[in-house]
Amino acid sequence: MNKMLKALYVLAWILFIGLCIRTGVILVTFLISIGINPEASSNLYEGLDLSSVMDANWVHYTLITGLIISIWALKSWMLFGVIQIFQKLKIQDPFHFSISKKITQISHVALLVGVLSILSFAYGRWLVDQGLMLNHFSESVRGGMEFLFMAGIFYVFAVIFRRGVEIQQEHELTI
Amino acid sequence: MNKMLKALYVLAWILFIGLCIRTGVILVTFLISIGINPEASSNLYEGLDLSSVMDANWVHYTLITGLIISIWALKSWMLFGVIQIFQKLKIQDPFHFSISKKITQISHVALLVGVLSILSFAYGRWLVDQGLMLNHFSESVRGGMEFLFMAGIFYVFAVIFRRGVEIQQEHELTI
Amino acid sequence: MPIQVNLDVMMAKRKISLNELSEKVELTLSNLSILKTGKAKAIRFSTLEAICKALDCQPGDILEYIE
Amino acid sequence: MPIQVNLDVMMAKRKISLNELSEKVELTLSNLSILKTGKAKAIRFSTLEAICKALDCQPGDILEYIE
Repeated sequence: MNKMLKALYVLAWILFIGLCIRTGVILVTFLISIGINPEASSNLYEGLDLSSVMDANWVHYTLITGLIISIWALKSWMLFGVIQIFQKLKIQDPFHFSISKKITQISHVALLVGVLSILSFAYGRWLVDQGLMLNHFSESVRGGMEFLFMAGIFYVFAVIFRRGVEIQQEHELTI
Repeated sequence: MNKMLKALYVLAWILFIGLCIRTGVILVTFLISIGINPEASSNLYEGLDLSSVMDANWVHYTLITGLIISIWALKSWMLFGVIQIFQKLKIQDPFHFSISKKITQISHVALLVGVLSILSFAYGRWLVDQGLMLNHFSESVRGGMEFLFMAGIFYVFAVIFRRGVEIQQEHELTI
Repeated sequence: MPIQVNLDVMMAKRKISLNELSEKVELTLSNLSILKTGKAKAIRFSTLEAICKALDCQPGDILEYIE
Repeated sequence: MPIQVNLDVMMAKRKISLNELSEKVELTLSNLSILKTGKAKAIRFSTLEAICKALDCQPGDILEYIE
């Protein structure tokens, strides 16, 4: 059982580092595209091509790229929260107030990721309707509904966990 | 707090019914496409067009449609598990063995959804590489990584919850 | 059970019924009977206090260690 | 605290140190001191039994109700 938790902890680190790299790369190519070489907008990250948006309107370009970067950064933060929980968690004595706060925080971040993803998806669709080409865009902001659902799950978990903290405190004072 | 839980419970029902309808519709159009009218394969569900696969090879067609249907059915089942947990959950007294079992079960279903989604996505990509046209396919099986992540979260939750059940049992026998 | 709960003895001495005690001590009947039948694993000091007050006795009158 | 834990009195009578008792009763020192200082909320029957056995006394010698 503890091995499984360790495997998940390592997996969380891998996903976190992966997401940080993704976020860093797209941030750098975005900065290059607006500062040095506009060509960079045709391949921001693994084929993500927003050059058509950039040519049309830099406000839309900055906004939609900013949304993608924010979503990825928030996802990284969410995973970092999960990592912190793993670090604090003791299976024999799991219910602590600090963890309960972290879970609530993750639930809020997941909510934000979900809402931003759905908004960005709709925004991208609207840009396509305006006749612009967005290549590999929808993959960048997918999973919005899943994150909303996750936010709900984490919220319920936080509520249950808070009750666990109360019960465990009494348990610790039962000698 | 209780209001929030009720809102989430209603949301889970809505999502569940929505998923059931989706699964039912695609199942029916699939059956029509293989039994009555092959034309149905060009619009299985909201623009999902697998007619090119059907024309090329019915084994691939059945396999890939079967995968989509299985994934959606499993997602519905997962949501039904969440609904059942909501029904059993009492906030003052949340830790019960039956709920702990349900959470473990949901974690297994989420794992299956994640693995099947990733497989189907890769399978669809391979079919495209063979020169076939798959319209609106990737949306049907997206979110694989998110479901794997969710499976891990549910697993950790199940482990913590099981400890909660132990502590609560002692708590109930402390008079 | 080397620790015996002699709640019934004290209740008989004080002529108090289970219902009366349950009200005075603010415990449910089911919890009181868990205590009386020795199924409880632990006792809260607040419960012990309420029982001692209601039955006008000492903890030693209710709890007994039998070797 | 209307329920007083007289663990120190009994320990003094039996000439047993906290370390010795902790070993005999299989409780950590920190848990024993929670009990001694009256910070505990409840006591397990198993703990009560182990203490009574170790100190050769009755629950009434350790727990006292003060009005």
